[in-house]
Amino acid sequence: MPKLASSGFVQGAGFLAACVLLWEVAVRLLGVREFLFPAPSTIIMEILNYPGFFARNALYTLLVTLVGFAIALSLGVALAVGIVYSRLLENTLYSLLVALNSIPKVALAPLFVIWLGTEMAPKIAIAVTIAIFAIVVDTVLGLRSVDPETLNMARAARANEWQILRKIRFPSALPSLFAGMKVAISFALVGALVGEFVAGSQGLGHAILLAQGMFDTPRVFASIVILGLMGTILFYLVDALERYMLPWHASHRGARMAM
Amino acid sequence: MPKLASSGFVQGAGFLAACVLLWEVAVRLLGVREFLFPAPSTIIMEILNYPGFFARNALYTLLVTLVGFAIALSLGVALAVGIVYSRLLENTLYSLLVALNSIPKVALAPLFVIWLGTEMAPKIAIAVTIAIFAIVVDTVLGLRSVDPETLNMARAARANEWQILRKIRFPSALPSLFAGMKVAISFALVGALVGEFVAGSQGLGHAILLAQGMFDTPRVFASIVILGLMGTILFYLVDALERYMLPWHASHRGARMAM
Amino acid sequence: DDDLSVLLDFAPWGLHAGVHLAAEKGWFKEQGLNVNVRDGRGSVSTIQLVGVGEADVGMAQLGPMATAREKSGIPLKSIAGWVRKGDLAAVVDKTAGISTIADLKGKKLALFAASPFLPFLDTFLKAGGLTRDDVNLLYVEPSAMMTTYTSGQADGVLTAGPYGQALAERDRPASLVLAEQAGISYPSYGYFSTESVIEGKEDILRRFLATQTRAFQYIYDGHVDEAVAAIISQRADLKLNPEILKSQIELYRPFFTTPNTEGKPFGWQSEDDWASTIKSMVEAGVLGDGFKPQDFYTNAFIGE
Amino acid sequence: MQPILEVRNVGKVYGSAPSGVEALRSIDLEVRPQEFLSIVGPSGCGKSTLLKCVAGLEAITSGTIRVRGEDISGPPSQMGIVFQRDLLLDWRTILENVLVISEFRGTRTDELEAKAAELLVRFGLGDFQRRYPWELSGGMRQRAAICRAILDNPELLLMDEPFGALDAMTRDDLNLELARLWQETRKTVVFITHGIQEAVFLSDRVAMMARNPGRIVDIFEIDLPRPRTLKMRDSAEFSAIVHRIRERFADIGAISTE
Amino acid sequence: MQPILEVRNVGKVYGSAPSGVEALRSIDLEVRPQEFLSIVGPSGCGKSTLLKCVAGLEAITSGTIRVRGEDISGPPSQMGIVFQRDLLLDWRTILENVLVISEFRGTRTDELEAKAAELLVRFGLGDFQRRYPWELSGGMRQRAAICRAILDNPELLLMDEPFGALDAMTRDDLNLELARLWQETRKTVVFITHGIQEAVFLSDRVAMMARNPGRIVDIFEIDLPRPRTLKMRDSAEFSAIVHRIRERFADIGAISTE
Ligand SMILES: Nc1ncnc2c1ncn2[C@@H]1O[C@H](COP(=O)(O)OP(=O)(O)OP(=O)(O)O)[C@@H](O)[C@H]1O
Ligand SMILES: Nc1ncnc2c1ncn2[C@@H]1O[C@H](COP(=O)(O)OP(=O)(O)OP(=O)(O)O)[C@@H](O)[C@H]1O
Ligand SMILES: [Mg+2]
Ligand SMILES: [Mg+2]
Repeated sequence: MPKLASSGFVQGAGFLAACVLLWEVAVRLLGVREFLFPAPSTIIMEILNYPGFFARNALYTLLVTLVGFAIALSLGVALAVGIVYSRLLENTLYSLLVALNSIPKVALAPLFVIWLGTEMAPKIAIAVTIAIFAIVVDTVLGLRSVDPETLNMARAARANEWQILRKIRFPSALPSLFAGMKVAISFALVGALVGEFVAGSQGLGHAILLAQGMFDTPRVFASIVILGLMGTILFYLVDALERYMLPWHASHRGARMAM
Repeated sequence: MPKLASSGFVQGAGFLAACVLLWEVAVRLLGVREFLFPAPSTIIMEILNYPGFFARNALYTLLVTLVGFAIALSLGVALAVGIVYSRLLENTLYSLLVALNSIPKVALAPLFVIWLGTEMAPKIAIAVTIAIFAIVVDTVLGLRSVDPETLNMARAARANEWQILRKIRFPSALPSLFAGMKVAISFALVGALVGEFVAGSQGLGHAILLAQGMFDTPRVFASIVILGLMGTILFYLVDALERYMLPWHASHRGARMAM
Repeated sequence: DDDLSVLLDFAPWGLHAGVHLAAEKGWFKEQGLNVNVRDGRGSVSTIQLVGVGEADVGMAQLGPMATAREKSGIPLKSIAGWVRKGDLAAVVDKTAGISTIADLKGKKLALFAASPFLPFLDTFLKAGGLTRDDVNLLYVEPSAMMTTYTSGQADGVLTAGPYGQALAERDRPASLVLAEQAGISYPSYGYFSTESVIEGKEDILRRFLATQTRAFQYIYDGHVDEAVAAIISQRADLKLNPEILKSQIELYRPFFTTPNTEGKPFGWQSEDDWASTIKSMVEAGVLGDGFKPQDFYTNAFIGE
Repeated sequence: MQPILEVRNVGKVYGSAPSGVEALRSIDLEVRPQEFLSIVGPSGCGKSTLLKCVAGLEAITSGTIRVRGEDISGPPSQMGIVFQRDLLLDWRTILENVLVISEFRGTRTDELEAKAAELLVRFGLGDFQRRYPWELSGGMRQRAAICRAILDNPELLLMDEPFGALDAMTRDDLNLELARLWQETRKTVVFITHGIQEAVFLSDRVAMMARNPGRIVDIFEIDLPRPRTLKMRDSAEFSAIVHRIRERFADIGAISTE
Repeated sequence: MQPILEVRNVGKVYGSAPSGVEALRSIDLEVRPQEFLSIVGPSGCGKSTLLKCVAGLEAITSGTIRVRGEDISGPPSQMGIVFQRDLLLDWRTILENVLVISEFRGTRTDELEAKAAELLVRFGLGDFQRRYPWELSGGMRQRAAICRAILDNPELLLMDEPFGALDAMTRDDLNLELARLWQETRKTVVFITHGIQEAVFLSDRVAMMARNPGRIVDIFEIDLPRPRTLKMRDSAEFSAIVHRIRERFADIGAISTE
């Protein structure tokens, strides 16, 4: 199954266009109340009318997302390594992480505000706590799935654990880590948004709240659409990075092979 | 590294106990105000005083979580299969899923109520939408990571795609799928909770909202602690299922081998 | 029996006493009504849901309802105004010696981004000779608002005054600097419906509101405790705090009448009040030009 | 007699210029029904590639391949294949691994299970039916892979160095087993090996490949009588053929040519 | 002279009773410095297991293993090992794969890279240095694995059927290469093979193992002169030794004993 990137893009764009059209028609024909669910044309007009406003807030949310993602990535990989090497960490920190991940961050809003204020810190913290989980779980799987004989090969050469980690476990965990990253980048965005709901005066989350207070549904949906676009773009950036970095992996070899 | 399950349990429990103790001492010594962050003893008393209340709400949330998880699992695996086999689905549904995952469900609250009412449906829907993402991403990775030569072996026997899927791709994707399930079960719980924030009158999420409205911090934290416990238990149930079902996988072989 | 669905603004609190007491006392039955009361998830969501017909009657702040009427084009109309005096206020420490808007200079004030207070903020501050730069605004989640105040992170909270005051009482007693000081007239909690419901269920609404006027009259005639008990009994098992409920009801007492509604039954709204509300709202930019008071309310269901 | 397998002027290039590898160039080969054909050639000359092309698993760059008179489009029916790597499935026991192909074909029955168990015993894996692949030695895994390929009695059997990981004795045993199987069932076999003795012992013809690019340089007819016995290997006739092939092999050169 | 490697009464059971497999029983073996020792034995007799135990990669169940007079606890230093599977790293090119061990040892230099490239040329992989493992044929992968093991000039070299996937010619070439290497550098080599000829050609001694349980049944001294040439293989003396070993092998039986 030869897959052409360009045809993929055309398909994706076509599908998107079809969805938007369907939505527009549905809103107009079925008389869905704009007040709850505005037509795409309304939303697009809203964005075109206030490009600066949306750009500014989207950039802020993007910044929080990226910083949160970067922290989640580094911290998550470090944690995963710790968990794979230490039964103690697995029994303690891992379980704690699992428990923390089950707690809705919004319920802890007061604590976040009190401990971290209302600037960027609480938002980044929430983005990190939401994004880190997938990274840890997937990286742990990846680090553990190394072929035992390959480990033997390295051990026979008296590679120390650090070398084994860097040169064997880590590269072979990369496909798994990337799967974790794809989930995490998406959740980092959600986390940034939840963070903006919890506190702060910038970003798309704040814009949504303000607009909700004013019953400005077009603006709410414009923000939501921008969020969806941002999430998609971030996801496919990670995907592209994966294709670029892991040409050797079975899931990408097809692209380089005749069949 | 021989790992004994029982010693692991002891370590985990010990760590938990240590955390709780530290928390209690910190609250008492530092005079943290109870309305912000109550001591564990307060929280435990709260749970012991209203066991029926917490049990009922926890059960409700658990039910939503499990139903949401089950739907996310079946739908997610089906979607992943579609994505792996069809470039069209990959370019359309996958991207749509990515976009949907980036949207804060809370911002769509009124739509959920109108489309799905205030009973269990909207909560299950939110749990599904949050949980499905990790399942899809990890299953896609797993299905794609099959050794190309092994696929050739099956193709040479004129196995049809359905057989290849069932007997080759799916079993070899299981480790990855389980990683996705671990992330998903945790997020299904969060999703159930977010659903309860959006609408309805049962569950721990509802209990948290009410308690916040009444400034009843012990109850908020009691609910949070129960959530954390539920999340941990659900996670380790999936983990146990994995160990039981995948004894052949490199990450579990250690348990059955001398070294 | 005639069915009527009522969607409240939020999780149970003091002002829900009206419906719960009526239910408890069997007054709905007396009127041949079968009233289904549901809790809501904030004024905004309640207004939207009533607007699209998810419930017949909503309870919410009437100011935002007016905004929603313009934005949605759905003819929402208030059918009873309970808290007729504006309750927007800065909730501040009782002991901090803050009594005027000017005293807020340099203070840290928490508020919710979707709060109806926000559009009035400039007008409010200006009345004390201040601008936004003179205060430190903390936008936080509603659940974190009062905690930021009680924990000392913020010096005050911009919210529905008595509501916040009641919550703060136990940990950091508060007093109010009312937005009214700045000439802002912004009606608070009341019942509303769409015009189509108002026409279609006129008789049912009349009977329903009769129970409500009676309920609030009864409550403020010295039966606050009974009202609290009714809320708790109707929402059994939620471990509602009777003290907070009680102080919410009591703190709202003075807000049930304005000079223009003096002597009128509870729920009755004055044209003059609405006229100045419209003026305030237009100034704040939350309402366009060309609205008349009658667009937003009707006293048709409240006996003189 | 119509050949069961015809390879006409087949070329195969992996990847694309300039970094592409020309693995096969103008290969011509016919395999008659019930024939046992071996392919020998230096490492990397394209033996496995040719086998995969014939099996319909690799697209060819030029030429045609026909099986039973028809251009192939994908793996032909009634074909069994042993790959160079054992490719056992980690999550199945050895017995279940052997049976997997019959599951694909929908021919799995209790009878076949019994036959599989018996086959495993014949291949010295009787005690290991319920073990997982990683509990077996390299040679045992390879034997299991052979069992998997022949269980269903395919008409056309393609084998890529099936005995590579086996000691001489086991190999002899399996050579005999394979010769007997062939004698009994008269399958068509295409057999890749690096053992010239083995090739001569088993085959009707031996095709020799050279590399850079991969091509067939010679085909030797082996006129030894059938059925063959291990003792025949000591005969002068046998040695002469082996010697001739070795000479030719030395001509085309192994590593040093590169 | 003190043996570089002493194996005393070593036993190894995989898993635990009742389903455990006794892979080795009371193995006794001494390898002298600079000796070339081959191990032959039927498939599944425990050759790989023994090698892994000696390499410190598998825990032994009983007995002791000493390298240079010291009980081993983990892989000894100055050891190179070629596994039965090639175990190349998918994400590294062939050249980078060959160099990975020097990275572990911290000995990677530009010089060593040049040496690695040269080694690859000698093993017929000159054109494939920048390719990934999956672009190579089975034999080529195995050769790359051999290059990886010997690049760093280990004092003790353990090889598990390194030439299993190679054709006779390439194998001969590499046999010569290995003999020359050994002659030059005088490494100690423990060499598992299923080629008896090969074992005789290369070794000072040949140990023969039998299975169920895995044990050493005989050790043959090979008194042929050094350096050895391919021609020697045609000598009567050589044939006699090979024949003797084959006989013995037939005694212990291959598959049929099971
Ligand atoms: N997937 C692939 N991608 C690119 N090149 C390949 C691929 N598979 C094989 N090759 C190249 O094709 C040539 C022939 O390989 P093939 O595996 O057919 O050799 P072979 O004769 O089977 O060798 P061996 O006896 O060592 O197994 C080699 O040069 C190899 O590098
Ligand atoms: N990881 C393992 N777990 C359980 N049993 C094993 C394991 N590895 C090997 N064995 C068993 O130990 C015995 C010896 O295996 P080993 O791999 O040492 O054989 P070998 O002599 O190298 O055979 P071959 O020549 O086929 O490679 C076999 O019966 C095998 O099933
Ligand atoms: Mg090959
Ligand atoms: Mg072996």
